[in-house]
Amino acid sequence: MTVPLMELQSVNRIFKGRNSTVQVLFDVSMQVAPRETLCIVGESGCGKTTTGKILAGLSKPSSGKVLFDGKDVSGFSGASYADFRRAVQIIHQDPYASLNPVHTVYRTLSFPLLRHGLVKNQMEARARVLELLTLVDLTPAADLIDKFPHQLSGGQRQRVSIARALTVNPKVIIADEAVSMVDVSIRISLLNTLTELQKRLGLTFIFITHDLAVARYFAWEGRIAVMYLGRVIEEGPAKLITDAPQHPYTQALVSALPEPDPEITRRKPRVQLRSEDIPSLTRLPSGCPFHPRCPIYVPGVCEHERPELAATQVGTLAACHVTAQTSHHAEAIAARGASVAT
Amino acid sequence: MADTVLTSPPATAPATSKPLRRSLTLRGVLRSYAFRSLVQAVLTIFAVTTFTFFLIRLLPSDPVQIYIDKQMQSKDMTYEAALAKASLMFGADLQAPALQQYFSYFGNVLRLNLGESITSPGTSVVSQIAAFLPWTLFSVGLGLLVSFVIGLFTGMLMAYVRNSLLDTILSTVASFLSSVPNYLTAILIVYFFGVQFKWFSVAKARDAYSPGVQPGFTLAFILDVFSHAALPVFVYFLSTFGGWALTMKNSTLGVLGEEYVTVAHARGLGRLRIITSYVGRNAALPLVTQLALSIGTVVGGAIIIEQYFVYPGIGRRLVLAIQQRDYTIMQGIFLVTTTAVVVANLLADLLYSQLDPRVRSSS
Amino acid sequence: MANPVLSVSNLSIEYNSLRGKVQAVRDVTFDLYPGETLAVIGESGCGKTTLALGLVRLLPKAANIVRGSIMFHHNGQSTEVLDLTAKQLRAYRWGDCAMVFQSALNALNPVLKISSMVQDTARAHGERDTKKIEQHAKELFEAVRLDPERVYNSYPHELSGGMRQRVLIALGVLLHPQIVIMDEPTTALDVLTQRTVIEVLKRLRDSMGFSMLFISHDLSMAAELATRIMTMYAGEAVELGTVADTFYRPTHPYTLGLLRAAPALHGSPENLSSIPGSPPNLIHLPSGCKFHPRCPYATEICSTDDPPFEQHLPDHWSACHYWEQPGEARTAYREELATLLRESQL
Amino acid sequence: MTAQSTLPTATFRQPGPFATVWAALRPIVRKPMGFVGLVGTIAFILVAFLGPVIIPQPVTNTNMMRQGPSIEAPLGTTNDGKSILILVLRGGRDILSIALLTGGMTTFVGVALGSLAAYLGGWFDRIVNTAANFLLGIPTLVLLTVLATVIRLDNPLPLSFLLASLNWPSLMRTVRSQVLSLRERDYIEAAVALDLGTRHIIINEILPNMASYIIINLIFSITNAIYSLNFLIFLGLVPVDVKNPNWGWIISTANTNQAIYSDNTRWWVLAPVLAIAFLQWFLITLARSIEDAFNPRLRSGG
Repeated sequence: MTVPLMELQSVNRIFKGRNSTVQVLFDVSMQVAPRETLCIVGESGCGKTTTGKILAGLSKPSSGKVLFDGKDVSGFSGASYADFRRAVQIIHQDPYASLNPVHTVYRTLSFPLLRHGLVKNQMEARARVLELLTLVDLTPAADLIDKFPHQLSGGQRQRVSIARALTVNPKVIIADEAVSMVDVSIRISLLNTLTELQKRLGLTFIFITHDLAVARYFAWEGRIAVMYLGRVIEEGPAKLITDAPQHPYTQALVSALPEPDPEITRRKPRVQLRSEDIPSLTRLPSGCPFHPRCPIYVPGVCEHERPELAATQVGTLAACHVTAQTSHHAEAIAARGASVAT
Repeated sequence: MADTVLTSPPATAPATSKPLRRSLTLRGVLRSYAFRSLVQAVLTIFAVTTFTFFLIRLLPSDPVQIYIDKQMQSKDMTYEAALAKASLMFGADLQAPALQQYFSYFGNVLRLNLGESITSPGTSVVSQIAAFLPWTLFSVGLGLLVSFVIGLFTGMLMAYVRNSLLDTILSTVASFLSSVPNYLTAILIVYFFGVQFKWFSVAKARDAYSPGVQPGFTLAFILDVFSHAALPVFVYFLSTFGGWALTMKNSTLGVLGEEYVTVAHARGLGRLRIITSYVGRNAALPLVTQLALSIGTVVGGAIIIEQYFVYPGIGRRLVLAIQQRDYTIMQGIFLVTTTAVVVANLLADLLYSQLDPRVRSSS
Repeated sequence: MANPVLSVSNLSIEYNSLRGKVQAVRDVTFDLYPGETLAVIGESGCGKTTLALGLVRLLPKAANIVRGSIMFHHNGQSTEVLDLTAKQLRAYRWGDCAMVFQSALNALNPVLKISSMVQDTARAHGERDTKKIEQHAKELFEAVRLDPERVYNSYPHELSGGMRQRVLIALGVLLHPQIVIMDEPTTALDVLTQRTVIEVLKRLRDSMGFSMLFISHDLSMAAELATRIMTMYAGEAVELGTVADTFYRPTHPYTLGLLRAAPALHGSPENLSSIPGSPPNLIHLPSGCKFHPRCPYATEICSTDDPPFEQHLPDHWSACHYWEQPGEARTAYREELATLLRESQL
Repeated sequence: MTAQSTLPTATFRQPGPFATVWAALRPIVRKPMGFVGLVGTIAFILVAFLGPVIIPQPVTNTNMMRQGPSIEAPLGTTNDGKSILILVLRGGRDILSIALLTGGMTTFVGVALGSLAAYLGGWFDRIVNTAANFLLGIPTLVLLTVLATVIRLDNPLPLSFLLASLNWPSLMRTVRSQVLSLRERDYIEAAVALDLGTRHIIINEILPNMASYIIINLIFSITNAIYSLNFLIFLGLVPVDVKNPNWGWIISTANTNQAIYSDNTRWWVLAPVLAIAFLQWFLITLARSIEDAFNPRLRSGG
């Protein structure tokens, strides 16, 4: 395997409040190869946004390592930090909050260009901004360049955000729920623009979303990592994750998601969870974090031992005592559970 | 820079199957809003007490030293005798080392011994305060209460009829009243109602009650007390009313845009019920904390207003003390007034925490 | 079909704004039948929420119902909702027609306990027996899978988002209304929580038999819950048909566009595409068919003649000059689906 | 599309300074109250600062003692025959200049402490907050009175400093919460990711969004200073230039002379009282109009 472009090694993240401490990431490891697409999927509070910020260098891990191009990010300083800083860019969720309302499109995009000497003067900056706007399918660019954010639609703003990220010629783009707040009818074209840019500019994408269907579409050729309560619990090629999920949580997600087809959505088998309540981050369950809700929970095992990510039969990685092991293992575990229970 | 941008944790999912009743553990009490308000109040009073101690002693024109010098010059005392007399006066043993002085001063304060007046020896500071403070608390409290209640109703009315002629008129009047300094309002009232329209006699309104009326729980006395307090109370009312009305108007407009009000209408609730329980209550909540903060300001304004109306409150006593440079009285008044205001703040805070369940249970 | 419980005809709602009149809802006509779930779908700004607010006459001050009629039929009597007196209107709201809002956090008064909101609601509709109300409310909380004792005595902020939404749903059916309007009730929720809410809704609907007007931008939700679907575009109803007809033989290109824009967990992603362009300005609407600037089938006539809202197929209305085209475009999908269903034996 | 082909159509639209000022003022003066506030404030500032330059000192005239309004003295005369109108026209400069100085100082302290507290957090934040809570919880006017008796205030600088040191907390809190919320904004994070630098972020991204808040609070600080200053003057705690009496002092002397009870001399009290009252009203109206124009939550009827 080639050297991953970005890598997390056993990253933990703890937030210390005035009188409380919350750990939001536990031992998170992931790798992204150059030009690859990795989708991080999970519900609110699962740590996907924090993971994105750590990857983007906007937040530091409490422990563990972030590697960029095989080198530890914490060792970067001066020029090497500046290079890394610009190589990884982020696109935010809310098209209404991601652009400074006081600046026009031109100013927003020209700041980084001028600051980093990517253009020589305002004339060049303007030409480059027009080029970038055209690149993200914001046409006619000349009509939009002097507009303020409030004069643009949600989809247009999101495209300006993408163009802004592209000003510094990044290698990696982290898109945090980048399409969840734009209208359904234009989501696909926004996603297609991103895919197109990836092909044309050789970008690596880390796409964070709560929506498995969007992840499946965007990461069709890539991978999906599913997070639950601060941990990666399943990871693998997008098709496998959505078509043959192995972890009971992923199975629950896939089965719970309504589909845009009445026949399919009404016939889908449903996974019944044992509890509907999401545990609080301040009082996490022991053992497997999913065990209080898990439909295939093995008493005596799951609440004691935390499963590690391990290869499954279909070729994904899953952190589950029951499904991730070979069937032989699973039977042994089940037998142990039964003996403990009796 | 990079890391300072992000220090707050992401929203944690609430919802556990366990009941969320507030536990009455020590931890729960220590984290409660009420407890923290109490600690804040005690610390403030402690800081003010310490502050007054050093204020009198450490400033370039040390009033203690001036007093001793004066005594030595005018009464031909020895330094020791003058010092002893000063100690009695300032309620602290001035011969002792500074730290010991501080502790004995503190002990005295706790025993409500604030020393004696410099200009009228033999009169204790506490007795002076006891004689004057109640009138201030009475008039300021009454004025604030009336203006708060009327301000709330006016503000709600303005919000309900927003952009109408009535709203424009009320808003303009309210904003003018709230901008005029209260001591100038007092002058304008005397001019218009006392001099021009002659609705009352400024001279008769002096003092807390008329000479000849026997203090007691009689109707005549109570009416007299109210009529004497009427002018300062009216000034406090006029100068704070506008602020309440405008704040309440904005607050109400905010609440009227809230979805739960729309939902209350959708639920078919009666208009009165919505106005009281859904709009009025929620809009008034944030004003309760502001009421607490305004007490201090109004008490400050009372200094001049009581002077102007010759009303025997603590402010008038303070002005007299300033004119006579009677530092022990000044020090005592500052200490007691501040304590009174801090306690009033605390009460308002506690009231607020009772009215808003979100504050009560969050830490 | 049975007699409708609600008949809306030619309903038009306008907003006054500084820049002109915003035509938020125009000539919307539909019937809502007892026990059915009618999903109203469309993008933000298509007028679906305005329509819902109009049905319970809760429009903001700047909005006016400029024409049309909303007839409510119950017990053999028909009433014009637009002619109700203030008192009758209060009784109609929630008693006959309840509405569950999108954001449950904002929909509940933060300083009142759930119990007092329950009691308020019942008392406003003439129920005095507090014990009985409490009993009934707790039964409903049970039905929406909440812990009745705990929830009844809680403040809204003490509950999670999913729980609040279920509280609101239980509150919505407290008075056994004929109609429940749901305005995007699951939009802000996580997938698993959303599933719980969907299941709860289905169960309540089946046991209590109310009609549901389900407003959503999410086609999957409509696929899951609806018996019929009405598509709205630029303030107009552009298509109305059964859920199967709408999904498999749409007769309006906008519905087709929405269907093609929805990512799914099945099928090949190559078939997905966005609708080009953006929705029109509701102050200065385009001439002819309002969708023609974005429509792949548009010809000359579409920019001049506004197509009428007509029944082209049995129980299937739409406003399109080329209503047959979208259905044909869906042939490949129907075949793919048939294969999929056969293979997976769902 | 190539850069060359687009350049001809891409014209630079750099607005001139006048246009920028007008763009900022337009939403304020469009509402009648905003217009009144702005014009009134400007008029007061002009009169207060030009008055002492243009109008000569009023002369003592023993033939004109306590005269009613006349052509020579349109608002009547004082005890020593000085024209009240002239006194009032010349009596605003000291008040306004000290108030502006104090307002500027309060704003500076409030903005500096507030942004530092939000930016640094930790113990600095805690100390500043504790101090602010302390000052907000006690009657600062009483404290001011006591302090004024022991500190010499014959110079505007220590006076302004004293007033500012008591009035900064509310502005500090506003700025602190503003900065806290602004720095969480996505566009700030994007600027960090783009490595635009702390200086750029503060000057180009954060401050422009806070400008209206700062101006509003500057105005409120000025009105606060006017209030406290006249308060101290009334109590005789601020030394006054008797040759150029300010409004507070004029009112004070007029009160001592029972001016209010005589028709001839009523303007001796009323004119400076109304001057202060209207100045305060114009300032506050202006501040509220700015708030209305820039705070979308309060903007009614879209």
